[in-house]
Amino acid sequence: MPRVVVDVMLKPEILDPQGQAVANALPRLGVTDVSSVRIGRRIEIEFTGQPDLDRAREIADKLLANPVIEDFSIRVTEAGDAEESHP
Amino acid sequence: MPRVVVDVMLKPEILDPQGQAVANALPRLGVTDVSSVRIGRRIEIEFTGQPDLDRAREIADKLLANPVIEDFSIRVTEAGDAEESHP
Amino acid sequence: MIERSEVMGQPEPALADHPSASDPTTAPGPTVDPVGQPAPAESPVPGQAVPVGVADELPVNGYPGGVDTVSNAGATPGDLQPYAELGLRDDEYDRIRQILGRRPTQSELAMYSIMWSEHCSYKSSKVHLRQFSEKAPPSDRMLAGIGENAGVIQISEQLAVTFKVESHNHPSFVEPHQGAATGVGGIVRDILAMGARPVAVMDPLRFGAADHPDTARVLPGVVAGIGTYGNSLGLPNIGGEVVFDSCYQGNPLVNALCLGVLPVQRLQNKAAAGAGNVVVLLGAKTGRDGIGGVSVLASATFDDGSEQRRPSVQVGDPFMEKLLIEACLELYDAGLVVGIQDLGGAGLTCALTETAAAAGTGMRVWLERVPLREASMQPHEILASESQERMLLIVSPEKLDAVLRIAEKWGVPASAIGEVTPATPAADGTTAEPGRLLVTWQGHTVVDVPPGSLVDDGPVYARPMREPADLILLQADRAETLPRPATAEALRETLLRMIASPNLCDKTWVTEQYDRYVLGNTVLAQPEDAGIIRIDEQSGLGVAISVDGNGRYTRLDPYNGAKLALAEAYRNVAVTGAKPVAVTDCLNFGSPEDPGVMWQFAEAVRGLADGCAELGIPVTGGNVSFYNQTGAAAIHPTPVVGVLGVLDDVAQRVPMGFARTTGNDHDLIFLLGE
Amino acid sequence: MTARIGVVTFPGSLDDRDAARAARIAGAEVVPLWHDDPDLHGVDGVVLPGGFSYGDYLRCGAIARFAPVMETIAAGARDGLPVLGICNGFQILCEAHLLPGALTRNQHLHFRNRDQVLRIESAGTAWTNAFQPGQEILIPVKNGEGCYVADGRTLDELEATGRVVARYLGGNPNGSLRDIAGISNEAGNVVGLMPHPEHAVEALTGPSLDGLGFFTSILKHLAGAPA
Ligand SMILES: Nc1ncnc2c1ncn2[C@@H]1O[C@H](COP(=O)(O)OP(=O)(O)O)[C@@H](O)[C@H]1O
Repeated sequence: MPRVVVDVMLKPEILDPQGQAVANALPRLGVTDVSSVRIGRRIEIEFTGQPDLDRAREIADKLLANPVIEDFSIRVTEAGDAEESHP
Repeated sequence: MPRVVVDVMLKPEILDPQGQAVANALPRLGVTDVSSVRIGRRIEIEFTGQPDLDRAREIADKLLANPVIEDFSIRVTEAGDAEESHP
Repeated sequence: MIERSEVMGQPEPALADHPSASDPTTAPGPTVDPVGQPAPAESPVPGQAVPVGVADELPVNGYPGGVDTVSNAGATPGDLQPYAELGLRDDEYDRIRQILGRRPTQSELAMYSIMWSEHCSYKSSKVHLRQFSEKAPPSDRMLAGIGENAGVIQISEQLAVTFKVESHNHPSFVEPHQGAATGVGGIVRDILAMGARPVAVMDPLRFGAADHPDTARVLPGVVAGIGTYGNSLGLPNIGGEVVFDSCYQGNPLVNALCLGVLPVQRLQNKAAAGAGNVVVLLGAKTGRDGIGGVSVLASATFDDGSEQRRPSVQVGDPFMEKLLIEACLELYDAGLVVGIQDLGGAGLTCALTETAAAAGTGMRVWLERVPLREASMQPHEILASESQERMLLIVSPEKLDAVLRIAEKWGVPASAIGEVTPATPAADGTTAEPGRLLVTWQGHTVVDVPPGSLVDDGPVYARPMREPADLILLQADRAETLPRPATAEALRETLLRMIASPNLCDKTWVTEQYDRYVLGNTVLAQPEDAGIIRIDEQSGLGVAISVDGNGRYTRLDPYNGAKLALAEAYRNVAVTGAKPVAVTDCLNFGSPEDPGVMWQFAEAVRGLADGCAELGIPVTGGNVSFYNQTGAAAIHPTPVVGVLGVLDDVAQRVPMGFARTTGNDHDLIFLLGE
Repeated sequence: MTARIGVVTFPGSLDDRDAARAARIAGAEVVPLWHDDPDLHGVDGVVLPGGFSYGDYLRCGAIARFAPVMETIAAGARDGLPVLGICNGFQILCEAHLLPGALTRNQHLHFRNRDQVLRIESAGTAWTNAFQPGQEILIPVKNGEGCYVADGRTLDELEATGRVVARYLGGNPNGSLRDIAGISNEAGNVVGLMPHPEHAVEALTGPSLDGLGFFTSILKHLAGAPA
């Protein structure tokens, strides 16, 4: 079933301690070629009827993202879309 | 710059209190046509050189996702790719 | 079992005269099974995937209607059942068939395997735990004791407290954060079920070596899990333990204690009394949490069959639990609850059978009325689910609306899922037999059992015991033979090494992740040896609690090790100025099938019971956790003992450490004891 | 006339009884307010207490902002109604845009509970007038998402207009920018504070009695305010 995905990320100028903690842990895994890690939220919304982008944008704007610190982007996906899935 | 995006979501059968709380709040905003909300993490990894999918998969597996309760999917994106962005 | 006959002494004679339509003896459920439908030609081989489309219409697992029914079980006595995979022994399975007079249905098999497990039935520990009651000094403070969800101790004319410690060891190793979090959630519901408002938690913990890589995974997760759950519930954490020892490497111990307060007259019980009363499920929706154990029964409920994961992990929702607490307390205060039981490890199975068995009544349950998180769940999965944040209520029909209204006020889902049915009149019409638990699923009878057979008639074992062969050697290796620091320099180095050892160094890193202030009644907390909670703001009445255990010592001498744990907790409480009045304990041991472990267990229980008798305070409740081992290597036997004491005025408490004196008088220092 | 202080209970509020106790000890009459009831029952001031409103899932305070009671409180606050948001209450005030900035995950990523020294930077608000400017006080701090952030211009403006109400001293417990522990709106009637004054009002249960000052301040403020 199609659903709306809202990605919410901290604005670039806002410090992301969680992403930093992951970035700092990488060398211990032998990973040295990562320059930055940022962690945000991915929100999947299923509608009872047709996925409603405008409605979703309104929800994102009012509730899902805090404009003081976050940006969001929004799109419709099919379950099993082009994203490469983990086996 | 291209980067790798890792989406980590709770396995479908695992309780998602966050998503549930948001879903329950929606009627307050006058939204009544949403049937389900699931909330996960979106992680953006930037590499110093070419984005390395295998490397990212390894990081996701070891560090970003908790395989006991979460699934992840992974892909390369361009900044400003097909996703509709918020102005 | 002794307890059984006591419970059955109280049938509901008045109501037994009016068997309702749903009384299983008069009307074995509506429409029952699709009679005449031939039994599947081939008996289902559980564990083997059967590709299937729509669960409710087509035969799933080869059963007509999708489920294994009572009549189907009667018609197919020869079906092979995976009882061994479910942990039941041959003789235990035979007992079940004998009790039912047929093979159990899938759902029944799941229920017996859960209720007769070590965890629920205490089959290996029962014969030893009796000493706690037998040797206990008489106490007129104890309003509820062993056998209830938690012991209740009266502390003033109006007020009582309840406390209990429980383990969540294995889940916390698999998923430290959620395992520990749901451990807190579980013990809090035990306390809530007694009618109490939970007011504090404590957490005795054991980890592997501090510098082992896996400790870096387990410890932060456990601490964050306990913190998140307890903090979100608004329960101050007032103490606990953090101990490192490599014997816990593959098997950390996560024990959680909760304290609650209730007005004496608000004491609740779990008996499903009163035929015609409604059975209400309150709280979170039921999902496939923690059904790993019974997954062998369900191979075809997922479309693509076999490889689907069955999470044995339960995820907690402390917010729902907080609402559940407030809703239950409001229900109690409004006098709307006849009986109540928390849903813990054994889910609905345990709650339905225990509440019915406690009253000697029967119960009629429509399983499709249980709100589900996943629509495709099968009856045995619903019965076995360990979904968190749920309570089972027994309410009288005329109060149902009021109950649902309060649930709605707090935003907690509530559904009437069944009703209490009368005890069964005996053939001669005089005495009554306990009622039966009858569960249907979309018109099919999937369970028809005597509830007591799951709760009280489980197997009881006097397992073989043998002193571990290495004990003599361990005991011979005495501390006196160790070299002692002879020079000032050596003494200094010893001291520094001790201070730096993980077991002695500061635990602030852990304890500052816990809220100690919430509720505003915390008089003492970490790093004090005992926590103190003010119970009555007017009079200053309060309680002190300490939890202690010493696995190394208990390994060397289980009898005295248990006594030592008790004595330490007792002293810690006494030195605050409180009078110790009650004990709870969590007995963490290896496999009971190992005679050496069983010996340790028996000795520790004997020691604790003797110690309690000598000190004159009763064990009011607790928990046994067996199978704490990695391969053949058991953890150190680790009885963790909690002692609760009462202070008439918490303002008089004596804190640890020297008080700063304002005058010019100097304090004198005395050493008491030998 | 005794001042009537409303304490809001959201589902998931935890320190509501503590806030009520503190207000009572200071001499106020306490009026419980319920998230779902927009009526403020004629209170003279409101405390939004600590806790995890609606579970604080998504972002702390994000859902509470939409509670019916918040609409009335927001309208009142714009008209001068004194409002103190403690911890979760502070988060709610930011989410509701009654205060600028936001509270984010502690930089060390842990929940942290400790006794914290603060310096009162502004004694000009409805909730801090009983303190001396520059006074150092000790009250508990406990949060997982107490790191105050705002853009540089907002921070400069807060400082320039005396709207930084309190700062952390002797170690910043969560990474807040410029060590900010509390701020106020322009009029000084709305104050958000991350640490917990309501846990420092009794010698027996708190590290000091310093928290009482916030509650005596509001009484003083109301006594002086024209009826
Ligand atoms: N080590 C023990 N000491 C005392 N009582 C115990 C101990 N272990 C279990 N009990 C008691 O046995 C009863 C059953 O225990 P348990 O199954 O843990 O209760 P629950 O049904 O609340 O999960 C409880 O009353 C408990 O207090």
